Amino acid sequence: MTTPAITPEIVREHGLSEAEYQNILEILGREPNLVELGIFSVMWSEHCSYKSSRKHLSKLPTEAPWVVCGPGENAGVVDIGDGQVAIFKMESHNHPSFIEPYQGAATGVGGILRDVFTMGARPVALLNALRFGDPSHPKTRHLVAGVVSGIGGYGNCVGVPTVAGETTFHRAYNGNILVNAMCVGVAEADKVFYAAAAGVGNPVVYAGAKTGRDGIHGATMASAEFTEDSDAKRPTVQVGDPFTEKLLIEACLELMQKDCIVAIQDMGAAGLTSSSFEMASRGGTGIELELDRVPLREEGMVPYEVMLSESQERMLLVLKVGREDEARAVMEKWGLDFATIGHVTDTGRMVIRWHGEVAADLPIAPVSGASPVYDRPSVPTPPRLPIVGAAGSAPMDDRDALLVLLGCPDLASKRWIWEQYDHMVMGDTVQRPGGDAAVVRVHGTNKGLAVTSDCTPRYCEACPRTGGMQAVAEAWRNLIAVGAKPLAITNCLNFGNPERPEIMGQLVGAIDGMAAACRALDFPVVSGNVSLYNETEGRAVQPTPNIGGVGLIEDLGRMTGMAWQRPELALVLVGESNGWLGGSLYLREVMGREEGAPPQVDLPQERRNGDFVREVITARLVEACHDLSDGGLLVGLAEMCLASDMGASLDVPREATPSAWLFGEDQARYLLAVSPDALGDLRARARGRGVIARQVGTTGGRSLNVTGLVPISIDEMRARHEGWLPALMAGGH
Amino acid sequence: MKARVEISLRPGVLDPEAQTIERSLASLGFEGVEHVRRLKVIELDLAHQDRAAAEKAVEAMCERLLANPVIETYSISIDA
Amino acid sequence: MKARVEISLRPGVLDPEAQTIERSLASLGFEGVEHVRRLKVIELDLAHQDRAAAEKAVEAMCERLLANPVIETYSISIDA
Amino acid sequence: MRAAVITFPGSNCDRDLAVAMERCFDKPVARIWHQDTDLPPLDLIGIPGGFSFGDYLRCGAIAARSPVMREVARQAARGVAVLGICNGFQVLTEAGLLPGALLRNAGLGFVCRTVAMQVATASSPFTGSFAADARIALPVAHHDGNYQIDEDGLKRLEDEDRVAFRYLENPNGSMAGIAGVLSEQRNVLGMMPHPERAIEPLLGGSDGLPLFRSLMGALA
Ligand SMILES: Nc1ncnc2c1ncn2[C@@H]1O[C@H](COP(=O)(O)OP(=O)(O)O)[C@@H](O)[C@H]1O
Ligand SMILES: [Mg+2]
Repeated sequence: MTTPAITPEIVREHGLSEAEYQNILEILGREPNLVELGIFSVMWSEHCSYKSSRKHLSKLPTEAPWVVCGPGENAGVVDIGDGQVAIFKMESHNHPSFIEPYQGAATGVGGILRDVFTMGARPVALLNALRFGDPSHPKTRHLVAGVVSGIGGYGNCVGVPTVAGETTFHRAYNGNILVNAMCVGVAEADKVFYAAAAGVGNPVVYAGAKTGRDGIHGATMASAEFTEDSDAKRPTVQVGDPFTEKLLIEACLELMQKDCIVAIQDMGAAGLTSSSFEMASRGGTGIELELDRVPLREEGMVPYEVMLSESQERMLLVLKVGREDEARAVMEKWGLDFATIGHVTDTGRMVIRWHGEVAADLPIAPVSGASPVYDRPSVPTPPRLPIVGAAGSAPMDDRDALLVLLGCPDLASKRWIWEQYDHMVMGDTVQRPGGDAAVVRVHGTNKGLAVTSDCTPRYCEACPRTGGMQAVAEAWRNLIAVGAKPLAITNCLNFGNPERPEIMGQLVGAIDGMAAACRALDFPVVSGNVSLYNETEGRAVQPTPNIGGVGLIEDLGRMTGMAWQRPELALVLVGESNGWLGGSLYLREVMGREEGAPPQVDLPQERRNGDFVREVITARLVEACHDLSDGGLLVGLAEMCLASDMGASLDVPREATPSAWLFGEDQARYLLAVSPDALGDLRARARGRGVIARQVGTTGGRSLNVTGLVPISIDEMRARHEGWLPALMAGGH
Repeated sequence: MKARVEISLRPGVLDPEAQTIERSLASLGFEGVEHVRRLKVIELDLAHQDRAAAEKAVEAMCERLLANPVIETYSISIDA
Repeated sequence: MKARVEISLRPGVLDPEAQTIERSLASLGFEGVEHVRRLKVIELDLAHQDRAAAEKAVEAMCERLLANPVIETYSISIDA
Repeated sequence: MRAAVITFPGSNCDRDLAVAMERCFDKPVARIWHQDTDLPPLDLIGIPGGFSFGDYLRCGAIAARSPVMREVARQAARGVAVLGICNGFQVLTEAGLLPGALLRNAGLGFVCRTVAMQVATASSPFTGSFAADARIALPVAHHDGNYQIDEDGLKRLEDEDRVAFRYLENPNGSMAGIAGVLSEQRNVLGMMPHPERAIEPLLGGSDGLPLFRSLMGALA
């Protein structure tokens, strides 16, 4: 093979540092050719190698008795009883979505689906965590429209319901939006598939769509900081085909019923390169590839392109010897390409041939295992002052403040988004978007999986450690609020350039906080993804460790939602209210101040209150439940009124500072609607567990009546809450 | 003045719709059909009197709305 | 041989996409734009040697699949 | 009741429909692949929602030309009941088994929500168990549900009492609020809303149940 000589310039274009290139020379004992250099560059990119984060990620707890498989495989696996497991993961598609919002978001959904069904699970739920720039930024509306229709376009077509997510806005994301997608699937515990290539001589086969020149260097792009000339990178955008993905899901699940698969892995970022290297590395084997046998879509493709293509909807499998015909028949029934492109060896090397000639010959371990690990310097984020109780004089009364908050970008209803997602397909959506966690029934059973995605970036920016803790705690709380037992989390850590010590400090702090919360709440991390270099022209996004939580409801008859059905129920506030306004939405949206330390997360209290709430929900003492987070108690109560289409009264305690009590964002709190008959039992249980639970109001009427405020009608609140996003998208802001 | 914009995918960009049409034609028994491509055409009437101005306006429309430059190219023809 | 099929909506069938394009162009400040129409174009290569036979084949494709006669009309051109 | 559900490549409500039918009919439902041409004796054929062939070219167009649809047309002519839901409705119009066409929603976007509608006729095997003019709520989930038909066609539908469901809040711009139409023989129904998603309170409603009960009464 003749390839151009490797110049320092070519090395740089591949995103490899001088030191990394020296390392490659040492590993090989010779110069790499261009194909080999391309392979190193994607395998050692931040996206594939986690070189800046790996050291810190190891601090996250990953075990619990119900965890079947933690991080390291395509997705995490947890036991949900009755011989079934839930398999889930979250992943970023930030940069592609900024460049081409529709396709970027769509292929993000496609990729995360493949991570889940590649392990033998039928995908049953999709979630998406979206962070956009300032609503008034000229690009925002276009990005929101494109991302939402891309997510819908893909998820709706494959027929997996998109049931939950998060959508917030902040100018820190003006030049770098975040699009994180999560998928949850269900499998039989004894039919989980892993991705370790084993069995010398076993065929390596390719299935799915053909390979084109899509997205070459997508992985390195995802690891590079943006500049104004990023538009030049446009041709690397991949286009998704959800129709082929749907066929691939059905074909793979059908094939998995037969006993012919040894290992299976989707071709995600860095395509055939990362899938083949990772499979061989996990199995401690080698692979020989006849690369010219890969089904190609375009003419004149060269080995470099075939190895680095990020064409979508493709899978790599290791089959048992002699089972290719059986597998081919299934793939062809579904109209998919199928080709045997190599076999497993025991050499520990990846040997790639192109029409008989060796195009690359690399040792597996150093390429995939021994990629560099950096202990990058970090400085902790300087602490901010707490703001509790009074925060100075407000420009409006609490009634208007509530209306402002209900219609502010972060709290306004996201109905405009989720109504573009088919959230009911598969016929098991028991709680639709709009509540604390969505619930999908496990098909054919009376169990449910509760799913949620959470993070409060403004807390993380103010104090990464507290913010990391809070994100985990909020996910936990949202699962508890529907009556689920929280099982485990996946996560996607979105940060700026890790080569800047203050960004590294954010990452380290957030991971520390997450680890502490996961431990205290028995809520381990089973999968995740890191997305760094989320910055434009030196301005980083807010640190955003999105948490995807999954919980189990064993009996759907013991589930709660946000809506109560009748008047005269007692509203019980669980948890301590100190009026913490630091970092609150009240402070930002009403007072115009982005300051203060975020609310403290008291993990033992969090645990105690959550366990109590789950106990009383399971004991059927609760008719509605909502956790309190953004906007505090009054916003939480207003949201419940809107969900119930019924009013309520709220009594502000004499000793409280009203604004702080109404809008403070103290953590570990829930608001419950409880029948008067059940109140005694509930109070007794609270006392027994040392939990503060006090009645603060009553349900009923057509308005929200708060001590000292003019009643606020449901209609007025609804108009504010539902009106903002449609108006924005219609161009009205 | 009448304008016509033809929008096609950039070379190399996956067109699953065209692929599916091609396969479907084959399964309906049409033989020898290859390289199915799809284009979008948008026609519109313009109040402009001046051909050059019209062309410029339509070009601006393409850049801002009608075409997605990331994956598409376009060509404009003006018919006075 | 290369064939090109242009498919347009029958007059009277309203096209929500074209209407939206027209409105969006107006709201982007493009003035005097009227009667926005959308057409679909499908191009394909044929193994046929004979022009007439090719035309007949493409016509059959349109009748059987490419166009929906309830709402669409089509025109064919063949380029040898 | 001998019922079957067809699966096209890209169908994604085929399981949902089969599950709903099995639940309501208390009988196993046969599953048919789009290339099958040899159908067992049937009383009811379900054409499910989803994105057959990715909705490429036109929604339902490619599926309408698949081998199984010739057989469906033959059976429909013989009086077998055919129920097309969402993409199934699109397939039936593309196959010429129902008049009109389904265009892109007026708002262009995909719409997934529960909408109020009215049962416009109770005289069909699909709607007999509804109270006449009953107001019901069913989920819709589509981006091409905008029913259009020429003037004469619309007049015929109305004159012959073949509008089965009508939106009370029109989510897609359909002519005359049409959500579902019957064939001339009244044994083929195409509808955009999803009755199979509304068969138990746990899923948010059971207004779809009478449709399956009607079929049970009329066909079993
Ligand atoms: N992009 C989205 N996709 C689907 N659902 C969303 C999206 N954004 C927000 N939601 C839904 O809106 C509701 C409110 O979201 P959020 O305020 O983040 O809830 P919480 O504070 O309980 O975490 C939730 O039910 C959430 O699932
Ligand atoms: Mg919540």
